[in-house]
Amino acid sequence: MSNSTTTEFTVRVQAEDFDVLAETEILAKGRKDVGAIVTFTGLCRDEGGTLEALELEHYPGMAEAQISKFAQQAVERWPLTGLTIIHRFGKIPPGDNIVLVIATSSHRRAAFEASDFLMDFLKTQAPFWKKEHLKEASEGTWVEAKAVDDADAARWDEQKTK
Amino acid sequence: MSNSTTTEFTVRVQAEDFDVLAETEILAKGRKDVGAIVTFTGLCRDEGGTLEALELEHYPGMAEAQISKFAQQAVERWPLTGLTIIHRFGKIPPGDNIVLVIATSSHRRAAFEASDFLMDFLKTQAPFWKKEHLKEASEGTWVEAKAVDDADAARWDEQKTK
Amino acid sequence: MKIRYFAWLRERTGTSEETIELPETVKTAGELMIWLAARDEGYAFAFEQPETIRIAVNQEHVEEDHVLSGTEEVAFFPPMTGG
Amino acid sequence: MKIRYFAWLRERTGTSEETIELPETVKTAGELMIWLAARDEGYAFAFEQPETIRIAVNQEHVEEDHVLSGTEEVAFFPPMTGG
Repeated sequence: MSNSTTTEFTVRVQAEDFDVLAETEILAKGRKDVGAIVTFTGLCRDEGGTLEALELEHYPGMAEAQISKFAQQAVERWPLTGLTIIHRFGKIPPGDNIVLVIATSSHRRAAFEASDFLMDFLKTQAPFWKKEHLKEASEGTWVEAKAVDDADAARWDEQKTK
Repeated sequence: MSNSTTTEFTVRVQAEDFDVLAETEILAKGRKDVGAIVTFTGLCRDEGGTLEALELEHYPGMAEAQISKFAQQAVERWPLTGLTIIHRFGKIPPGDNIVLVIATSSHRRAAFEASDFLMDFLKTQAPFWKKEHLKEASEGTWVEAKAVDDADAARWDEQKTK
Repeated sequence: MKIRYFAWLRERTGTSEETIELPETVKTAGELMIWLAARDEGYAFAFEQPETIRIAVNQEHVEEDHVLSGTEEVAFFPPMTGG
Repeated sequence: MKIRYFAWLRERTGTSEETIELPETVKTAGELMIWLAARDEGYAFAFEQPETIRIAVNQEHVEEDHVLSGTEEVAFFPPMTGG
């Protein structure tokens, strides 16, 4: 799973759903150097019952390249033993999965911080756009970027690792 | 899953292994208000092949009470939709699970911060003690508490939530 | 030069991608937005607030003052909302 | 009064739990440690560095100056290493 310098990682951008358990086992099963596994799963919320579906548009090629760029930064910054990032596109109904980040490490802080970091950058730097289709509206509405997500991403400019 | 004020939580202290997928589904399956699931799994490492097993001693009753106290703090501090904490005791070989925290929320920061917070307090405030049994030694050795874990727990004294 | 539009830029221009000949007067990505906005009402609507639009050249984020050679893939899109 | 010992305190005292009559001279958890240390070599070894020992009374963490009534469950243990 690793070369001489940094840990390899897996990045996938796909329409189909993912299997958190199967992806976790790829990183951890049979290994005895993994002390911490953090999984982040992002799901489509129904917004109090008003949402019919989210439509996720992406820029093929650039999406994979951007996610891989941040994955590379993560494996250079934290001592991970494994890293997998999967982001879906297409129409996603409430309750379904959107995004998965799994970071494994010998120690918990690296796994927590790397997955937190990656989610902040997926929110603000990966070329995906969400359109909300509400039950009561014929036209979908593009979700606006949030200032709080930019603020979250900016946290990582300073040295945060211990 | 929730009463009028705060979200309920599940705390278990047990010898037997746990099933991350099954525990996750209890918190998320069929719900459409969960936007973020963070799972933390702590495992026994083999310490470069030297470790035969970890032996986890605990204080029955107090262990559950202390974990529940921090779980209660977490659900009061962050807007969670669900929270499960499971800590094992007994003899655990390398590669096996030790501890599980699952936090679910509408938004990712709450789920990340609550699970991170809980792991810091499980490390330093829950009455569990680890003894290392090495392959090359007849006597086990008690693991010493680490100053870095106290420092991690102290991070939560300040207001860290957004 | 290939140009791609995403999200509401795609909807407003009515175009997901197109190939154009880069005019000699257009030197930068920012100037390309101004030139495109002059094409028709849909393009004018798409580029009415160029300061909110993100630009990628050959799939890398760039600023408005990025100088174009005419052989790149240029993409215009709103702030990203993934994750 | 029930007293419980965990980890290396259990090993050094050779006792996981015992019931004692709280001596009248012992008012606090800290004084109880001193009194226990005087019992025999194993207890002396267990309590040789009382400042490193954590105390729980009725399963709640307390400090050395916690005043005992004689009916509690008192536990002594090293710094915790869970998680």
